[in-house]
Amino acid sequence: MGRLFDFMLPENKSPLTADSTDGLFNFINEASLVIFLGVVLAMIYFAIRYKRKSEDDKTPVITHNNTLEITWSVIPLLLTFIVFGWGYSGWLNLKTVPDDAYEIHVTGFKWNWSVSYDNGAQTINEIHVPKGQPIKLVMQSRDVLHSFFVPEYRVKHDVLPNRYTYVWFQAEETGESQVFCTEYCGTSHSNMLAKVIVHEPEEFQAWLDENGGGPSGSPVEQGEQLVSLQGCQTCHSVDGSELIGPSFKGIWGRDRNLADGSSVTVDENYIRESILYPGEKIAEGYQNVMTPYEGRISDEEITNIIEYLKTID
Amino acid sequence: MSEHHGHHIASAKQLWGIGIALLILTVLTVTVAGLGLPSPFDILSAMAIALTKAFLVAAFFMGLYWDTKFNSMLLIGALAFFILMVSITLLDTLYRDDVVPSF
Amino acid sequence: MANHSATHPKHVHHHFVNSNQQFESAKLGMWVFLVNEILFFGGLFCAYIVFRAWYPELFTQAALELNTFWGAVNTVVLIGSSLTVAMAIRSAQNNQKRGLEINLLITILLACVFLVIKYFEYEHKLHLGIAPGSFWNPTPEIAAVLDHPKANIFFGIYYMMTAVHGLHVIIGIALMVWLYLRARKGHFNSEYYTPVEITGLYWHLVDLIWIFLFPLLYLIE
Amino acid sequence: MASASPTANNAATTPTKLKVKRFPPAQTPTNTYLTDEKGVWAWLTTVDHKKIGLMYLGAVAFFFALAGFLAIALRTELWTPAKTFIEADTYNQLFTLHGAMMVFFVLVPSIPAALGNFILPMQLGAKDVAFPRLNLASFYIYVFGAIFTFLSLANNGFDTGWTFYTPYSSDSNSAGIIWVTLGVFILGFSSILTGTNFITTIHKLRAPGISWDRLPLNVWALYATSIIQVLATPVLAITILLLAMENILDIGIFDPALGGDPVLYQHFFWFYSHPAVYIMIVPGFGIISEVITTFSKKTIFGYWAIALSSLAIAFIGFLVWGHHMFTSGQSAVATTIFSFLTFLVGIPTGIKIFNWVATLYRGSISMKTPMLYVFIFIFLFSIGGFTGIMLGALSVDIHLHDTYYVVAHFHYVMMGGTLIALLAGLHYWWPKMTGKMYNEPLAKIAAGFIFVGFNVTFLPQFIMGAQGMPRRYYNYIDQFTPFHQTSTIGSYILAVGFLIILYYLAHSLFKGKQAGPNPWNSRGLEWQSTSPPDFHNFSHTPVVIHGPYDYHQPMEEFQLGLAVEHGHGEEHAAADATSSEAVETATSETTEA
Repeated sequence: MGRLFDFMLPENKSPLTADSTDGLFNFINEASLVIFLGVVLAMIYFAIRYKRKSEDDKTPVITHNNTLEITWSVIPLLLTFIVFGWGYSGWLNLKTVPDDAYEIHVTGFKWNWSVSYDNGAQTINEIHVPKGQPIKLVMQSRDVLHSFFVPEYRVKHDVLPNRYTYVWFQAEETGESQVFCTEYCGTSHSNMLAKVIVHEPEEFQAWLDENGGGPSGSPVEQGEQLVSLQGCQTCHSVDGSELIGPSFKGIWGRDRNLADGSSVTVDENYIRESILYPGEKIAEGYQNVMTPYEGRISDEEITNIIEYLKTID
Repeated sequence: MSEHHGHHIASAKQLWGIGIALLILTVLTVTVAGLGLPSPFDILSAMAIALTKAFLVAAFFMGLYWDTKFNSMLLIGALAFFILMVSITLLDTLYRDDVVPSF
Repeated sequence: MANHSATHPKHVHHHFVNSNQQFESAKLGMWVFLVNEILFFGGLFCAYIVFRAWYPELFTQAALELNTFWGAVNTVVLIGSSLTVAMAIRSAQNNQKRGLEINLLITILLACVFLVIKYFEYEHKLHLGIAPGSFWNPTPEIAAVLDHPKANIFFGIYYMMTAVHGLHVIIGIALMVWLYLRARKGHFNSEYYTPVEITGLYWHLVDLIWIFLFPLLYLIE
Repeated sequence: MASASPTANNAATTPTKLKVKRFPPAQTPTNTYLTDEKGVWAWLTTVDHKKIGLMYLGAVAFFFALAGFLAIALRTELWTPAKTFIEADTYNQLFTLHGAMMVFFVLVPSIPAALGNFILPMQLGAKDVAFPRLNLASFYIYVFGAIFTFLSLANNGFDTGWTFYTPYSSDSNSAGIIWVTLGVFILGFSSILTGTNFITTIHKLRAPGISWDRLPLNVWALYATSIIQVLATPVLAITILLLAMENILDIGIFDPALGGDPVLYQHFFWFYSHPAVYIMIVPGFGIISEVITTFSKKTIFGYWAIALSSLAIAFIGFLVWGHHMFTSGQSAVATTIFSFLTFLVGIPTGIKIFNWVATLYRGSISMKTPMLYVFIFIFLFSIGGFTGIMLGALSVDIHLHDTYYVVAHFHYVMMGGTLIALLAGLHYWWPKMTGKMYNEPLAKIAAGFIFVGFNVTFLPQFIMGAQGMPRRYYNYIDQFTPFHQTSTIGSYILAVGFLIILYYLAHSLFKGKQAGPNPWNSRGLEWQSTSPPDFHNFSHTPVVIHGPYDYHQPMEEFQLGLAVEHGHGEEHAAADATSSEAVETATSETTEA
């Protein structure tokens, strides 16, 4: 569009949700610029024009001017009414999901976005969507508050633990868009990133069919996929590097020192307990920050994860 | 407003009268609560009695009745801001599930 | 620059021009402080109203666990103490040193009675496992009656409200004891009774808060 | 024009005749509040509002330096997208501490408790605030609050952001969060007591003749501020108490895991914290009004518009807290109403700015340092205001919420507004407080550094915020690097500016020239005393017959006082505001004589 303040905004990849916002953004900036320049130039002009000549300068007694007061109250008031109405209509549009929107479930937890589709497909930190179709994300948090933000779509909403919230958008071109978490959620808040990946509709369907049904394969393979899907690697490395939690590399069968001074052997029961009730036995040198998985993961899945962990040397 | 040493001295009779009135109102509110009035009226009656009691305490025990208007304004102002806080908060909590308003 | 002339009474601080200005200032200051107290409790009342609007059935259920009789007794006790405070101020205004002392003593006594009753109420509830927050562990009989998933929240609010109120009662008692000691030394008379007056205001507010707490917590049936 | 013996025409309001005479302040005072009582102990136990004000000023400066140092560390860490020199957890604790300290220890007490304490009673012609001992107590409560907050650092610290949102804060295992909530709880009482004190002082301790329409605008601003302090701070106190209980006892009101509601916490928190931004900025407005008239030598334009807009801001400020929660999941009804009301706050703020600029028209403008800061204030604060309109607009706020745009906005308002106003006031009243002049050229250079440094720091943040850079990020994606690096350079320039100020102010204390009682030729009552003032502020009971900005009236008529000595019982009724009419009658005769 080539407006004065377009340079401040990121690319607009979802015109249906972004256009109104961008228009208003430019309008406020332009109107503000005019008033701002008026105020600042008047101020500087007066400072030069009425510079003090001597300490005995006499100044006129101008106490007030009701016409002026009313003018500069009413004009801004009318402007703000415009801004309110415009902002309200844009926001109404952001809240009103089109009926034919495709629903995807998004769960935020420290510090990942887990995504699930209607046919059971699951991804982590990647939201695959078809081009040219409205998408509704139904969002929920597993622990603390998060906030889902895609700058290029101009959509944002907090993600809460006790209820569902949603955003919608419609990407008009293929490619990737950055997702941020914008509600502070702890150590790796700034790494709680994801991508929206926009496909051609056929391509998306193919991807969806291929990934339907969740993890598959041998127990070890399934365990590996689970560790990836649950975002375990955000905090636990598989190559031995130090992250927020202890690395998975070579833990099986070793002794581990705990924060309370005792030690424990890493076996099936310890791993199971650490997944379900991570606060029970804290490894020495680490904080108790992991979200308990009690009620969120099946016994079979735990078994598969254990099988996979055994293989990481 | 403020004359010298013109502080109002309430008579003992007055104070005892208010005290007894408060006592009666307490008995009344317990009795009314025992009646089990239907939903909005139970809370309304309880609050009406509580407000009456509060008025008696503020006006006579706390001496607002004889005091400068400004002190009464402070009390009313505080209550007004409390009501403001509650009512605006309720605008959120009561209407969470409602559809988007439109003009 | 002489700031204390003969007409400047001893109890008047140097920055006030006379006794009346000091008295009015102190009273205004206390009222402003009471505004702050009202908003302080206002936060708790707001939480109460929000949750009551969400879960009216919970409040009806949970209020059954509170003993209306002892709540009412405590209301009467506090009203009585308000009356004696008002009488204490009256005594001071009339230069009745003895009356002032006696009324303050009765007030302290009634405030203590209030706390003792409150203590037994708490004791009883804790015994049944109706405890705040993480100590929430109701006995099976209670759990059967109180089968609401958010019952802990009602009692969270109950404990916060009554405990913060109780704290104000304790502070009030401390102030009354201080007043009593000063009264015995003969500090107060019809010319100067500002501390009695403003402590009285504080005490009446504590009473006012309870006047609302009682029906809101105990009288929902 | 040395004395007059007016006759009272209204026996009901004036019991006796008022004799006034002129008290020109001495050039070099012999006995000042600084020489009256000496030694550390005398300072620590003083009930003198001037000394308490200075102690506050010292404490605020100390915390500002500390929190400013943290800001420099944070900006340095953000030089590169990944780790530069500190760990993520440290970074998170530092930005939390920076925010909490700047808000609770610096901005809230800065103007009211430091400058206000010093100036308010003088502008009212009072000897002290209404409750001097309470004033001292509130200072120590402030210190205790600060100590508790620092104790939290020794107990694992806290990393919740200064907003302490639940359930992150209530689930936190760190003991630090309990200490800091206690600290903020205690600090709140300091603020409440200061507000209570000021309201009472303004109502009851005005000198004869100071009617409500002759109240300096600084006093009006402090009055509005005090009202907010008294009404809003208790809600913070109870919120923080509930949060602490949530953390210690799990009472469940705010924690969704226990059935509570995290959005309710946000309502409670912002019920205080939004009005709190007016606690921070409104006193700044007061200073601007004082300085702009003095250095234009001209009556303020729109006295009532400015005075009442302070009260309007204070009131409307209570109705808009939900604009911090547009994305939080609050109901659509509440969101709509909050957005609408938010714009209404913009109007009185705009009125103030227009009135200030109009005051300059046909003035006699002297660009001394305080005036320079006023110009900087109007420039920066206007940007802060306009970006505030942006953030009040619903659809745009959805995009900008919790990004660097918001960070830039509130720094423009809080730092570009409050802090610049504080600097204006500090330079304006420095000669009054210390009796010394600072180095004017150096002061202008420092102002230049601050203006340039500030804009270099925060203008890029508007752009990267609009581009999508979220706040409270330790790492960031590469495309934001140039903005962050520019911002970091700006923060260093800003720091240099503050170091220059520190240098010349310290220098002036020891080597500064004597300022004289009224170096700016102001008509304000506080300037009609010696510099530094007498222990009792004035050697007499001032009598006021003109408005504080009546530059068309001769200076002599601003130096009147009761001709009789202090302390004569019945005559003191004159000090009650009620008798101001009588005084006015008295003096109109005086001027005719």
